[in-house]
Amino acid sequence: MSAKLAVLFLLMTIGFAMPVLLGFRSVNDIQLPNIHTDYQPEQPISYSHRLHAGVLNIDCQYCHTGADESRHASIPNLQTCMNCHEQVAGQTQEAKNNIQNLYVAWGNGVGEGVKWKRVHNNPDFVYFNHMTHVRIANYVDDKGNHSKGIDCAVCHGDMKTVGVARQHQNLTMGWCINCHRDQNTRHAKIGLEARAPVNACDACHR
Amino acid sequence: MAKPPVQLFCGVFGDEDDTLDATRACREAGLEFHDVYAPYAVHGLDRAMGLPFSKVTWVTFCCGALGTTIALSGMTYASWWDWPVNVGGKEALPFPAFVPITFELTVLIGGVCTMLGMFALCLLYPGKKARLLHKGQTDDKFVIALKKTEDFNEQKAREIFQRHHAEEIATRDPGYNAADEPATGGAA
Amino acid sequence: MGAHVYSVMREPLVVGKKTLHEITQDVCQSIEGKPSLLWWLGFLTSGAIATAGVATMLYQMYVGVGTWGLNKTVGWGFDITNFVFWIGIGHAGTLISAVLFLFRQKWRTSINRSAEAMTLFAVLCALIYPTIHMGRPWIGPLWIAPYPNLRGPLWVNFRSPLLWDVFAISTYFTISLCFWYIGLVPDLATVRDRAKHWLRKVFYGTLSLGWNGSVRNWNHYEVAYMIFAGLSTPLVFSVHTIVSMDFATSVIPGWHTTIFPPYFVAGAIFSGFAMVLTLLLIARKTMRLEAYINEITMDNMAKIVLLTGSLVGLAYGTEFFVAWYSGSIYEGFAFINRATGPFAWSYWIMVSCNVISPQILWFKKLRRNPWVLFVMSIFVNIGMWFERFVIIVTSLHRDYLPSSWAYYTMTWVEYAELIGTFGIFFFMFFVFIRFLPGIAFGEVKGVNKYARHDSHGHAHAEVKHG
Amino acid sequence: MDIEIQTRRQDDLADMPPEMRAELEVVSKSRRDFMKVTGMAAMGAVIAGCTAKEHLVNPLLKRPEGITPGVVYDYAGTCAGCASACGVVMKVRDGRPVKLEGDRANPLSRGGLCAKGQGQLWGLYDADRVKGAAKKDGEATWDELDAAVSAAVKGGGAWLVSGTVNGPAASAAIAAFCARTGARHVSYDACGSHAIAAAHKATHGAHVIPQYRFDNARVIVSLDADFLGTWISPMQFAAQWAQNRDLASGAREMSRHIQFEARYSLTGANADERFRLPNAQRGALLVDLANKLAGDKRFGEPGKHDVLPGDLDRIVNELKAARGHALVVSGSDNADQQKLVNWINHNLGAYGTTLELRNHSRQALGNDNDLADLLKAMEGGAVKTLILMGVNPVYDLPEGARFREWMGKVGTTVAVTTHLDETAAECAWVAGDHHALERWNDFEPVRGLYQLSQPAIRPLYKTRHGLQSLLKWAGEAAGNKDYREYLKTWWENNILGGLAWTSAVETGFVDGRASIVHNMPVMNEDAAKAADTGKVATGDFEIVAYESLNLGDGRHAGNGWLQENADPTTRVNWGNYVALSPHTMETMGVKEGDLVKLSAEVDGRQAGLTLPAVRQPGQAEKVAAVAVGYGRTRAGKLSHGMGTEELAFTDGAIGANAFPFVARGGKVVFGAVSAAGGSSKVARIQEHDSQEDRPLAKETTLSQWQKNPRSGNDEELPPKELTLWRKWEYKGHKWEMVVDLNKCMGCNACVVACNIENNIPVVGKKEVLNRREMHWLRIDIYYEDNDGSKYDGEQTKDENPAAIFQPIMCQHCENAPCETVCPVLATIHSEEGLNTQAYNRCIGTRYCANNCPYKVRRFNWFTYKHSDLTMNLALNPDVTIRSQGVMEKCSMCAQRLYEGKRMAALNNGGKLKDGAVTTACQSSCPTQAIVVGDGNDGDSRVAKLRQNPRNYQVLAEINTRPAVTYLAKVRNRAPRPVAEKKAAHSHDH
Repeated sequence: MSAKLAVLFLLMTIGFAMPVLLGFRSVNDIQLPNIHTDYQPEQPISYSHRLHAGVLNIDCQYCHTGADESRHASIPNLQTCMNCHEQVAGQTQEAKNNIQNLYVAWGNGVGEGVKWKRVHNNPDFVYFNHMTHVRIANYVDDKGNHSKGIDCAVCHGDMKTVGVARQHQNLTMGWCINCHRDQNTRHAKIGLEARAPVNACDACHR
Repeated sequence: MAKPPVQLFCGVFGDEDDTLDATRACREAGLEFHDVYAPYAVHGLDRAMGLPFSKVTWVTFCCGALGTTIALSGMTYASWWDWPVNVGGKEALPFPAFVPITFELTVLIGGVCTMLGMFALCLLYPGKKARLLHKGQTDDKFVIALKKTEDFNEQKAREIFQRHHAEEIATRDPGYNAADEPATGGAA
Repeated sequence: MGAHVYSVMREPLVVGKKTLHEITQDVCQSIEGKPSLLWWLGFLTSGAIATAGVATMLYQMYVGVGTWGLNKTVGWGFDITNFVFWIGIGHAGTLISAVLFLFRQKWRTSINRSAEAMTLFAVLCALIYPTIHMGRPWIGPLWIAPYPNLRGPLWVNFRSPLLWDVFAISTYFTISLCFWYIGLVPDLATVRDRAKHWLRKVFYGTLSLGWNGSVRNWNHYEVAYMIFAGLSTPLVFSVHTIVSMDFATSVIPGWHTTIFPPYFVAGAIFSGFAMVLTLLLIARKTMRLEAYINEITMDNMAKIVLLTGSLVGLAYGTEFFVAWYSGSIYEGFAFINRATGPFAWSYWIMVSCNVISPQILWFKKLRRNPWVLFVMSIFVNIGMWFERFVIIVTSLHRDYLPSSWAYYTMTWVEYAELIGTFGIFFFMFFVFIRFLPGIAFGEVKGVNKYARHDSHGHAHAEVKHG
Repeated sequence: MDIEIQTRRQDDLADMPPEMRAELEVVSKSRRDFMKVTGMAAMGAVIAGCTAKEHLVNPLLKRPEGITPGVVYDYAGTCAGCASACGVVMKVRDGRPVKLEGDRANPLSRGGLCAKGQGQLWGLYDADRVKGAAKKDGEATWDELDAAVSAAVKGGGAWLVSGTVNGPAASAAIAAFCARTGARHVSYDACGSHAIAAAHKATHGAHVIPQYRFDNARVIVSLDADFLGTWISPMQFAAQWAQNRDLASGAREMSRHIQFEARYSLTGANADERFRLPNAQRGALLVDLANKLAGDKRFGEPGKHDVLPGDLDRIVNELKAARGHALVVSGSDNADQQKLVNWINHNLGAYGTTLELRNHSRQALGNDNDLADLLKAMEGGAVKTLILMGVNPVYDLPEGARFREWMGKVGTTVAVTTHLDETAAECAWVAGDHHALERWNDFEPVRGLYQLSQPAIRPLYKTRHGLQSLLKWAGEAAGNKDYREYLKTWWENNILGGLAWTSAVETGFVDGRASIVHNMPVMNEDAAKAADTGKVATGDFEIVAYESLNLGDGRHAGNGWLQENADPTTRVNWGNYVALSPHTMETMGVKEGDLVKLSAEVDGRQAGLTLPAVRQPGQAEKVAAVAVGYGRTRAGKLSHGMGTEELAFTDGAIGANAFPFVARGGKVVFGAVSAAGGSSKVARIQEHDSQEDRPLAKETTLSQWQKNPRSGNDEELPPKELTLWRKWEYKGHKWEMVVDLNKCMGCNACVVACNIENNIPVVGKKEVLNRREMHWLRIDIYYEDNDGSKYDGEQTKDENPAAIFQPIMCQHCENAPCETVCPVLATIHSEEGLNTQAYNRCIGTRYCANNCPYKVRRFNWFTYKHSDLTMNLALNPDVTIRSQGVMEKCSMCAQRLYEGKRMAALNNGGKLKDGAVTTACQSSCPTQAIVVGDGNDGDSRVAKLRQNPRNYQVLAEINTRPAVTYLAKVRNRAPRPVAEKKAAHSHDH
């Protein structure tokens, strides 16, 4: 009887005390499976960031013009593409096909345009501002180096190595908040004023 | 509990006072109980059998304490350590506000575990087949079952049973189950 | 040796000199025989009402809380009134099981099973309201449960009495369910052993967990039962205390009162006992259980109703006194407004039903008259519903800023849902008395000999084989 | 209408073309669905865990020049909501205006913009607009229309009817049209001030309305002139009036404002001393006043009036003492009375100081004489062609019904209009005009101040500028080009004088007031003496038809924001009513909401209407007041409750037309007022108007304040530093707001500004009747006895109570009761001291709203949606649309605060200049009663105002520690015993 009692007790203790024993922290770190990270839909034109940003070394803001002056980084107008592709028709067959699709969409300035699939989809109640992060925010990386503005790659990954656009981070609120907290800690460490909002719902939800 | 290895000497009674007295007498006579069965809780019957106080209280205590711990640590973790927020100008660690939930979780976990622990101690579980020594033992009959061990004094036992107005005295096989007997119309 | 000695003043708890088997027989008849026409009538009527109620709730959740008559000033009306009302009803069962058990009130045995079942059903009805009163019930459960989430480490607000409510009520429901079930197990075993149909055998066999009346089990069982009684006693007081904190911790005049916890608990017991009386007086008649739910039970119940009713009356008076004594103009106004404002009708219904009507119970004759008790219990049910209405609505409709004062007019949706919950409640009760033993005969048998002056010493003389 | 476009979300508007393609009409099927949908979707995603919903984006082919998606651009312009021509800043985002705000640089309006001005956006995006050229029985092309109308006007006998057109180029265009075609131009104002101009013609020889300068006036006496609400140029006057009532910046004195009026106007509610005076006695009072100032009886014997001689003598003395700084104004339409007013002002030395003829007002150029000519000509069949430009005479002329008849005698009728109103519906041709926000135009509100307005959006429909149409029909070459060319040329030739066109467009105005040469005319006293106004007409009930504060002359009747904006004194919205004094109602045996029938003979016509009665404390006895502007039958969906599926607009026609009760020449209308039997519910957003002796809206008198700056705000409070909890520190900014009750005049402009800025839904009459209006900001009114005791809403003690306004929005309590009770942390305190509400987290228990002592939280009872999808373009993309079941409330315009911080970080090294961020309510306030700023910045205005002795927190005793505080009102009361005043009001019934 008492042996059974002991087993029962042990089972119960393990069953109920597990959260306490393992710590709420670790439970908290469990991410529910989410559909966002690595989302890489097939696009009507398989535009390659690797080629344009990587090989050709075109600046991000050449196309995503809003990133440093607006909430939206914005998806470029086809006119931006045509700035070069008036001249460049591609070398490989694949490139030629893609660029041909571009010409059709452009249609001499009166075409249908391209219906891109949006990769980064924050809900409408989230007011993320690109300008604040790209131009205003101070960023301290994990080595303690301080820079004005956050490099695009921090959130979007190194697009110079990615072909068709892909979501790099999960972009959940937990991810945002943890970065803000880390930044505030790192700022404090190197004696800078910490300004990333953490306890301010209205910074993103209003 | 597995089937008793020995045969059982059973006395069936119709009154709780008789049963109680008979049980006491059996114990004083040094007869070994297999068990006593009663349709309802008869106070003192377990003491009369010489059973110790139930250990279910310990289950309650430990699990209740566990509930308290989970509640307090969880709330402290969530509202103070993990992300302290300014709610109505109150402190991030408002202990008075934790009292209700701490209490409730203590009772909840303590209570549920008490029930589970009690059933575990009784080895009761859904689907278990009840073993009856008499059809009426959950209705109006009391059964005292004594182990027919090697040194069992059947004579003495029978004498005690009869003295206490036993309605039926029988020896049952280890595997006997009155529930398997065909219906006798007793429950009509 | 059979040392049951009772004062001659005592009256037997079970009248009619029943044998143990007759008790089993009496109680089991309702679940073994064919259901009566009356039962079918009640079952179908309450089922129809319940269905209509649920349909209304779904409609309301889909279209919006705006289908109720609430407004920017009165944010809670029928919803929370019904919630508190049903929670109050749900107090009697556990109180009868636990507190009266601890006080060794043996007359409780005839009513505790039904009262506990009523508790569970009432709490279920109560739980409907916090759910449907939410603007977005479909996401409520996601947020309320403190679980790791995608929104970062943002948990819930442990300072909110509403969250305490969630814990308190779910605990109360779970513990009451366990308590009820533990009590049921031996009785279910009896029913199992009487069962003939294989389906019944399986059903009751599964539920009764193989119970066979072993005293080794009774040993644990009795301790566990005692522990449950011990746990439930503070629990039953805590639940309505916490519900009262929804109001007491707020800043609204008429809500912000330290008297609320005892006041609410007394009110809850009051309303719960009234509802138990209502139900059992019906059951006694329809199920022919006069031997068990007899005058002594009624008398005792009526005494508790009288006591708690007077406590509630005292609380009403105290509130007025404190409102005046506080010197706060807002507090003072809130109470004057209750008695004389636009909702004065509800206040006076409350006072006449809750304070005045139970005063007839000072007379023993009336305490033992089932008809008087029945009518009185209905009055108390109505009065206690209005007590919650008065507290919630009259305090809200005129609070600090006169510019926001507003009246609250109920809509058909609110009435339909209120009636619907009664349908759900009675529906569950009808199902219960059909399938489960409505009287804890295992416990009644234990008190069968109580104050039976004929049964000194051995009672075996009467026991014949059945 | 493929699925992709329907799934476009609000953000994607940024990627849409600024020329609003028809596609846009299907953007997001309903206005408020998406949160529910995304909420569901999120749940679904967690459960399903595998599929991603595709969102498609189709960027423009070419980037519009100078537009970055998501960036707000400010353009200067001029408001065309009425003829006051206030300066506005148009906030344009992604090629569409999302908000109008007052232009602080404008010398007249100084940043104020009234509710009507703000609400113009509704008119722009209204789906009921005229979408191009049309004829009476169907569609038409512009060519057809042009051909027909050009031919008609060339045939002679053409009349052009417009409202006030004061722009120099616009006037020139009209003049050119008239010169070419021989047409006659008639302008009229439905609620005009012709009598003032006519009186000045008689007394000063110039048919002008002077520009009033309340900022120079120390004593203001107004006889029924609602100059803070509706009279001539209320925003301008409010700014001037408030300038002399600002006691927070060092001044020790303030102006004294005395009002005589029959109804209870917004201006009367703000007066220091208010007298109830039926309009019939106004002439007599003027004669009495003039005689007393003159010291003899040169203006004849005054009839009997209700003002006690003692009061009048005192007022005369006050006026005399303030000579040169006194101003008497009258809202009378009676030229004789206005002549007396002119003499009084002349006698007080007001000309040149408190009223100017040099830079006279051009804000009401309507001429009733011209109008009379037109009506006569129409009746006689002499009008061959009638062009109605932006006017609606069938509705807003007292003789509208006859006008409609006479239109049948006209050969060709043409309406140049944005909406198919009552008049346009009768016209043969309808030339769709641009909305004011789509077109170039100019204005000259006062002589010498030239203002421009530029389009904030490309025309949404195939409409054409009305003036261009005129030029085209006249055969001018300019008619074939965009009107901008004409305007620009005219300005370059006549106004700019070397100034760059672009800089004029940028500032929005050119101030040439100083260059106007003007010789002060001599007062012709004989003209005043000839005025015959001393007699007091008598009759049964005096019926007063007044201009509605929210709908003006009715042109805004199709505007949901304005319909839902409540009247400041009765707090009624969605419809007009018969306002009666409580005593009159008692005598008549009429309860609030009972239908009352009004009938009278007006200028030989029979006028009648039936409306519910509403009690208006302080109104004169036996006076029935009805607002005009309601009862439109063709103002779009709103006007007659035609809405179908939406919850909002389902309660019948909105009011009744009271214009037939307007009598020409300011004659007093007497008629019969009787209970009509039955009742109709009146929607009001405040039902109880007594403070119940609670210290909520505090006040003191000037003399007490001068002795003790804390007077009126000196009750003892429980110790507030005693606390169980440690105080939270706010390290960065701490946003705070101070509202000066002495400057707030209750005009409700901030309410509409807030609604537009924060996407607050219009819920309609039915829901207002359920007390579910969604306004985050409201202006409470409390009435109180003049002797200082509080007015009890149930039982009137004083028949002429004073009023106090108090704007209430979320108080952003430091110890917020709402936050503690939210189970899900949907509302918590931000690190910048704001009470934030995360809609996406809210589950809608309404516990927070219950526990809010200020009752400022609003719950989305339903999914509120527009039936017009174009209205979605008016939504502010920076503010979430709230879904059903979510609590919402004032966020102190968090989006603007963050934008301000961003701009400070970019331009000012992160240092936020005080005043750089404004909330929507603040930026619209004509009197600048609202100040927002960083309380942690000791130099900020808000921090200083919090130290002001008049500063207090509402409900301070419950220790919520609001971030929003108030400055107690100061009344400049008459120095006289109370008893005498009591007596003054007891004899008139």
